[in-house]
Amino acid sequence: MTKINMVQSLNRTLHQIMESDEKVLIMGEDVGLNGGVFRVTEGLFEKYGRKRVIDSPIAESSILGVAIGMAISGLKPVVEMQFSGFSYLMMHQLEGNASRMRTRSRGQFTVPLVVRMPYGGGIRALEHHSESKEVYFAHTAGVKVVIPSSPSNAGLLLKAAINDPDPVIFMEPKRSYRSFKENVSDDNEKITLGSAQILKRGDDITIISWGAMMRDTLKAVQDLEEETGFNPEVIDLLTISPMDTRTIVESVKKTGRCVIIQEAQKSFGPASEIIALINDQALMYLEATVKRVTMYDVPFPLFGRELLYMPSIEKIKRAVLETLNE
Amino acid sequence: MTKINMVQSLNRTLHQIMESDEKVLIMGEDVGLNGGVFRVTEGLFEKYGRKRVIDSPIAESSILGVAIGMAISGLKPVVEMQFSGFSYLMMHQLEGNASRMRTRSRGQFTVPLVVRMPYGGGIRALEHHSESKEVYFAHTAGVKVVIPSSPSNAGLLLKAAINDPDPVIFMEPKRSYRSFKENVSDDNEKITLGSAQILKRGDDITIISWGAMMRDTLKAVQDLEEETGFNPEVIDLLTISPMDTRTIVESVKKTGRCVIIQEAQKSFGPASEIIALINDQALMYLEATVKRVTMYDVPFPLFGRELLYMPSIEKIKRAVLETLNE
Amino acid sequence: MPLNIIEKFSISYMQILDEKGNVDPELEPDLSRDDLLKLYHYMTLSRMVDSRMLNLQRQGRLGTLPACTGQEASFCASVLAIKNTDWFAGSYRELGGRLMRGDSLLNLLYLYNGFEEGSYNYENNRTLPISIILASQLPHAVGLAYGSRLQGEKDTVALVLFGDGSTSEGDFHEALNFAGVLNAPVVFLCQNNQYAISTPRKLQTKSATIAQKAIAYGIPGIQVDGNDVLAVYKSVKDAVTRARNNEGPSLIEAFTYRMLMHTTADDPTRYRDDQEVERWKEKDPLKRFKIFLTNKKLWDDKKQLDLENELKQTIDETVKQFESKNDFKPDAPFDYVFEHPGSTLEEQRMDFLENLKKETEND
Amino acid sequence: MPLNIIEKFSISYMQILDEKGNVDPELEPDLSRDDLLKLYHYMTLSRMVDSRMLNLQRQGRLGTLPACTGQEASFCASVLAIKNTDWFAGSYRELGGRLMRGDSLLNLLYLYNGFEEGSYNYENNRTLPISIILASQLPHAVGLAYGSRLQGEKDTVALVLFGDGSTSEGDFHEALNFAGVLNAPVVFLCQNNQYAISTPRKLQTKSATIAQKAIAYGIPGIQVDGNDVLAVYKSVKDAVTRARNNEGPSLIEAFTYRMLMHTTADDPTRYRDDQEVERWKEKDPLKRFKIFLTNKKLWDDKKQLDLENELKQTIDETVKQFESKNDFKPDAPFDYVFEHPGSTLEEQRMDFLENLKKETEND
Ligand SMILES: Cc1ncc(C[n+]2csc(CCOP(=O)(O)OP(=O)(O)O)c2C)c(N)n1
Ligand SMILES: Cc1ncc(C[n+]2csc(CCOP(=O)(O)OP(=O)(O)O)c2C)c(N)n1
Ligand SMILES: [Mg+2]
Ligand SMILES: [Mg+2]
Repeated sequence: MTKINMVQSLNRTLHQIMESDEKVLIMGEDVGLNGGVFRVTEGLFEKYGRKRVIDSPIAESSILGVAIGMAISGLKPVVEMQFSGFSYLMMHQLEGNASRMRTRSRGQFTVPLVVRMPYGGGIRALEHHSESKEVYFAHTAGVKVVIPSSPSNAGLLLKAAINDPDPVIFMEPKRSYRSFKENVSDDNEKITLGSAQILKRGDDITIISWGAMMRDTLKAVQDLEEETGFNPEVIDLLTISPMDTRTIVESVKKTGRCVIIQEAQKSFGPASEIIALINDQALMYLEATVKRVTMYDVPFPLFGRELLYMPSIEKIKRAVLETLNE
Repeated sequence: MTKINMVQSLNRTLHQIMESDEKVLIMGEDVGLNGGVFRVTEGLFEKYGRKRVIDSPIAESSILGVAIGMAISGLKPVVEMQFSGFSYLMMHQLEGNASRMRTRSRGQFTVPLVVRMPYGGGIRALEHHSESKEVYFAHTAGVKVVIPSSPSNAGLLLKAAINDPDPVIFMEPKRSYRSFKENVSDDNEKITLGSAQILKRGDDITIISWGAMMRDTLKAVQDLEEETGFNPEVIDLLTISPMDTRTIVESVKKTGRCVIIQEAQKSFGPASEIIALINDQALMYLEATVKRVTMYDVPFPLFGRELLYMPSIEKIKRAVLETLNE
Repeated sequence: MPLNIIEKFSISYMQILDEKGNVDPELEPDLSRDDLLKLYHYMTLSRMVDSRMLNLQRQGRLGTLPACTGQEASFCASVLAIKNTDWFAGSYRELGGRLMRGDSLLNLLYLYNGFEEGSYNYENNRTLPISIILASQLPHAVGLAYGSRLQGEKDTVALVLFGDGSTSEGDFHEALNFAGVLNAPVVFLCQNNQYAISTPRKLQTKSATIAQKAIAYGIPGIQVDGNDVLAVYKSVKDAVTRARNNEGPSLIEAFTYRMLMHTTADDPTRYRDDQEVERWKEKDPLKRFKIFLTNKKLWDDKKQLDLENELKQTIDETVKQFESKNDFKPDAPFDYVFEHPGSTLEEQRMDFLENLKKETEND
Repeated sequence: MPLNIIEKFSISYMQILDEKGNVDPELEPDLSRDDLLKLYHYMTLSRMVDSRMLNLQRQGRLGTLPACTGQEASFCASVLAIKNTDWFAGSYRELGGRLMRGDSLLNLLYLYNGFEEGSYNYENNRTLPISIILASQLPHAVGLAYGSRLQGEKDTVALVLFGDGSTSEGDFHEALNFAGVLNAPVVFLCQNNQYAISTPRKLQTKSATIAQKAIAYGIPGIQVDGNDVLAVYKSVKDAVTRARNNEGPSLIEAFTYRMLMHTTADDPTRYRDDQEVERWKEKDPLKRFKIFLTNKKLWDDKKQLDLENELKQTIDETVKQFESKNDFKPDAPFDYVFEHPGSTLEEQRMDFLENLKKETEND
C-alpha cells in the first residue's frame, strides 16, 4: 500500500464506485474535463463519458434540483458544490425538497444523493471560499452531514454516503486535501455514517473536533502529552448530524471535562449542540466548564488574517490546559 | 388607547414610519394592492403609491438582492418574505452580501434593511408554512435576528429594526398575529434591539422563550404558580442574535435552574446556544439540567398533527416541574 | 453599414377550438372517442371536486385549498398527451390532471386535512407529490427525464406544470437552461392564469408573452389557448413527440384564467373586478368542449345528467369515507425522515409517545 | 389555418472597428481626443498591471488572482460610457474598468494580498467592491438604479458587468426580469469570454447568443464585438441614453476572449488548445485600437514608449509602497460587522486581542 492524500482517496473511491455501480453519476461545475477545481473527480470524465460525468451550467440550485430528479428516477448522483460558500444558493432545494421528499411521499420517492463540497479556511483563498457552515445543514431535518478528517476516513465515508439511501451533505476540509498522506484501506468497520471515532482513549479530558481542526487538535494533544503527561480522550465527530451522542456522553461521563474545537463561527455553532447534549445527559459529571475553541462571530476574514482567527494549536493547548486546571 | 393585535401593531408602525421617513420603502410579493397575505402592509400602497410600495415579481433571492442595492443607494427597504419557508431562496444574498457589505467595503457601503417574515406553526397551514429556522440567520455573522411576541413589543421592535443601520431579519410569529390584543404605546425604553425582557421576576427557576411560544409559556407559568406557588423568572428573548447573554446568565446565576422553550427543531437549535452560554458563564450555579422543550428533529408535520409536535402548555409545565424537582 | 441581424425568432399562438365551439379542421388532433370522453369525464370531475372541496373547507373540514376551476383544459388535456410511464410533476393547481394520473380523491382529502398519508399515489409511481415551493419542481423534472433515459428508457419524457408567477423564480430559468444543455426530454407547461395571488401577469414580467422566454434557452416556445382542450393537447403532444425523438425540451404557455380564489385564504375582489371574471366565463373550457362533443354526436343532455349523477355519487361516497377515518398514527412523521434513522431520532419518537401518553392520561 | 405569429424578434451584431483597424464611419461614435487617449491609457495600464500582478502572485506575494488580459475593450470602453455619478458593479474580471472608476492599484494589491482594507474606493463611492458570488451583484445594480431615481436623481443609471457563465444563475434571470418590471435604468453587460473556468460557452446554454436572453424580459439585447472599443462604447452609450430617458434596462453581450488563465489556480491547457488562443490573438483589442489611434494621428511609437515607461514607473512605485506596508490592524475584521456591535462581539474582540498577546508573548 502506498500512502495517498485526501484528494487521491476521494478520487479513488469515486473511481471504484463508478466502476461497480452504474447508477452513480457525477455532476457539478468543472467536474468533467477539468476533473474539478481540486481534482477530486479527475479521470472520471475520460473513463465514464459526458453522460455520467456532467459539466453542469453554473446553477447551484438546479445542480441539486436536477440531482433530486435523477435520484428519484433511480440514480445515485454525487454532485459537487465548487465551494461550500456557494451552497447557500441551493438551501431551498435542500430544506424544501431533498430533505423532505421521503416524508412528503411517505417513502414512495427517495433521494439517495450526495452533495460534496470543499469547505473551511486556511488555504489563502478568496472571499466566500473559507466558511464552515455545517450548522445550516445540520439544523435541517432529513439530511445527514458528514465531515471526514483524513485520507483514510474520507474514502470510506464517501462510499458510505453514496450508499446511504438518503441525502448526505459531505463537507471536505480543503485544508486537509493535500496536507498529509496516509495508508488507505477499504475496510475499517468503525467508519460508518453516524459513528464518531475515538482516536485516543484516556480519562483526563474529552477533546472533540472534526474536519481540518482534527489535525491541529492532535498536534496540540501530542505537545501537551509530552509537556504534561496528561491522558486525554480524543474524539473525531465524522458525522455532524445525526450526532453520535452516546460516544460523546460516555466519554464526558468518564472524564468530567471537555474541550470542543470548531472552525465555524462561535454562536449557534456545532459546539453549542454538543454542550447541550452534555448538559442533557452528563451535566452532573462535569468538573469544569466545557470549553469552546472557535472562530469569532465575524464574517470569515480574508486570508491575510485568517490564521489569527481560526483555532490554532496554541489556542487549543491553552483551552485544554485551562480546562484541566479549572 | 384601544387594544390592537400584532398585525395591527406592525401595520401601525409601518404607516408611522413611511409617513415620517421618506427613505423607507416596502417590497415583496402581494404587499401592495393586496396589503400582504396577512395584511401587515395594508393601506400603504393606497397612501404611498407603487413607487414606494412595490408588488414584486416572485423572486425571493432578488427581493433581497434588489433591496441590498436600494439600501446602499440610501433607502431603508422593508421587504417581506411571504412565509419564512421561502426565505431559504435568499440565503446566499444574505450570507454573501447583506451580511458582509459593510465589512467587505470597510464601512463604505451599508445595508440598512429589514426582512420581515411570518414564521412558525399552529395555524393549520400548508407544507413549508410552519418552520422556525431562526438558527440559519442567527448563525450568520453580520445579521441581527429579532422575534417579537406581542402586539406591544412588535411595533417597537419593528421600528428599532428599521432604524438599525444593519440588516435585520424580523421574524413574525404568525400564530400570534391575531390571537390576542393589547394596549400599544410608542415608548417602552426596554424594547430595543439586543435586549431580552424580563417579563416576571423570580428566583426559583429561569424560563426562557420567544415568539409564539411566549404566550403558551406564560400560560403554563400562570397555571403552575396557581398550582404550586413557585416563583419563576420569565425571559422573553426578543433578539435572538446577538443574544442578550447578560440577562440570561444573571438570571440563571440567581435561580440555578432553567427551562428553554423553542418551536424550532431540537438539534442545533437556539436553545443549544443558550445552554452553551450558561455553560460558559454560569455552569457552577446550575442545580439541575437545563431543560429544552422543542419540536422534534423531523420535517415540520402537516397541520393534522402539528399541535402534537410543537411545545404545548402541558409539555412546558411538565418540563418546569421536572426541573424544579431534579 | 447597418447592423447585422444574426438571429431571428417568432412566437406563434395556437387555438383550435374557439369560444363558440368551432374547430379548425387543419389543426384538429386525432383523438379517439375514448380519449375525448375520458378527457371530458375528468374535466367534469375536476370541476365538481373543486367545488365540493371548497365547500368542505368552508365548513372547516379541510385546511387551506387552492381553487382549480377554469383551468381544466390546461391541466387535463396536457396529462392526456403523456403516458403513465412518463413522469408528471405539478405544483398545486392541476386537480383534474392529478386525478387522471391516479391520485385518489380520498387521499387528496386526507392531504388537505393535514395528513401526509394523502401524498401517496397508489396507482402511479411516476407522479410527484404536490410541490409548493414555486418552480422548485422544474429542475426535478429535468433530472427525472434525464435519469430515466440514462437508465435505458428510450421513450420516457417528463411533463411539468407551473404558474405564470413561477416564471420569475431563478429555478425556472436554471431548469429550462439546464434542460436545453442536457437536451433533456421535458415539456414545460406554464399555466398562465393571469395572476399570482393578487399580482397580475404584467407586474410579473415585461415580456409580451411567457412563451418567448423559450428563446433565452434556444428551445421551442409557443402560446396556446389554455381553455381549448385541442390546442393544449396538440401542443403538448407535439412537444412530447419531439422530446421522445431526442429533440429536447419545449416551453408551452397555456393562456387561461383562474376563475375563483387563489386559495381559500384569498379574497380576489381585493384585486380584480367582476367584469373581468365575467368576460372569462365566456371562454370556459368545459362549455366549448361540450359543444364540440355534442357536434360530434358524442354527447347530449342525458349523458351529461348521467355523468353528473355518477360523479356526485362517487364524490359523496368518498367524502363519507374520508369523514369516517380518524385513526392516523400520531408518530407517523417519524417514519420517513430517514431509511436508517439512528438512535437520536428513535429516542425522540419514544419521548414523543411517552409525552402523548401522559397527556392522554391527564384527560 | 396556419399558426398565428404573434411576436417577432431579431438580434443584431455590432462591430465598428474590425480586426485590421478599419472603421465603419456610419457607426463610429463621437469620442473626443481626450476620451480616446484616456481609454487607451487605461487599457494599456490594465494589461500591464495584469501581467505584473500575475508575476507577484507567482512569487508568492499575492493570493489567487483572476487574469483580465484580452478583455480590456469590454470593461474599459463600457466604463467610459458612464459618469462618475452613475453606479458601477462588476464581478472580478474588469481590472482596467475598476482603475478607471478610481480603485487604486495599491488597494487592489492589498486586497489580493488578503486584506479587506483594499476594498475601499477613496475616489468613487459609487463603485461596488469586487463581487465573487456569480450574478449576485445583478440585483444590487437594479436596486441601486431604482433607489437613486426614487431619491430624486433624475439622471443616474447603473452599469453591471458579469461573465457568460453567470448567465446560468437564477440571479441573472431574476435581476433582468425585475429590472424590466421596475423599468430600472440599468445596463447589463455580459463579458462573454467563451469560458467559465473550464466550461465552454456552449455547455452553459443552448441559446445561440447571450444577447437573445433579453427577449425573455421584453428588453433590448444586442451582441457586440467585445474586443472593439468603439462597438462596446457605442452600445453601452446607447443603452445608457435609453436608461437615462426612462426607457428601461438593456442587455449587451460583449463577445470577447479570456487570453490567460481563469485564475492563478487554473491551468487552461487542460481544456483548450493553443490554436484557439492564437486565433484570438489576432483579435486583440489593444492592437486594433492602436492602429485606429495611429490612423487618426493621435498615436505613434514614441508616445507608446513614453506611456509604457510612465506606467511601468507608477506600477513599480506602487508595488514598492505595497511591499513596505505590514502594519494592518489585526482586529480589523471586528470593526465593520455592525455599526452597533453590542457586548458579545466586543467581548470576542477582547478575547481575540488577549489571545494574540499571549501568542506574541510565547514567541
Ligand atoms: C418560492 C415560493 N415563494 C412564494 C410562495 C407563496 N406563493 C404561493 S402561490 C403564489 C403565487 C403563484 O403564482 P403562479 O405561479 O402564477 O401560480 P398560480 O397560483 O397562479 O397557479 C405565491 C407567491 C411559494 N409557494 N413559493
Ligand atoms: C455562485 C457561484 N458559483 C460558483 C462560483 C465559482 N466560480 C468562480 S468563477 C466561475 C466561472 C465564472 O464564469 P463566467 O461567469 O463566465 O465569468 P469569467 O470568470 O469567465 O469572467 C465559477 C464557477 C462562484 N464564484 N459563485
Ligand atoms: Mg398564476
Ligand atoms: Mg466567462
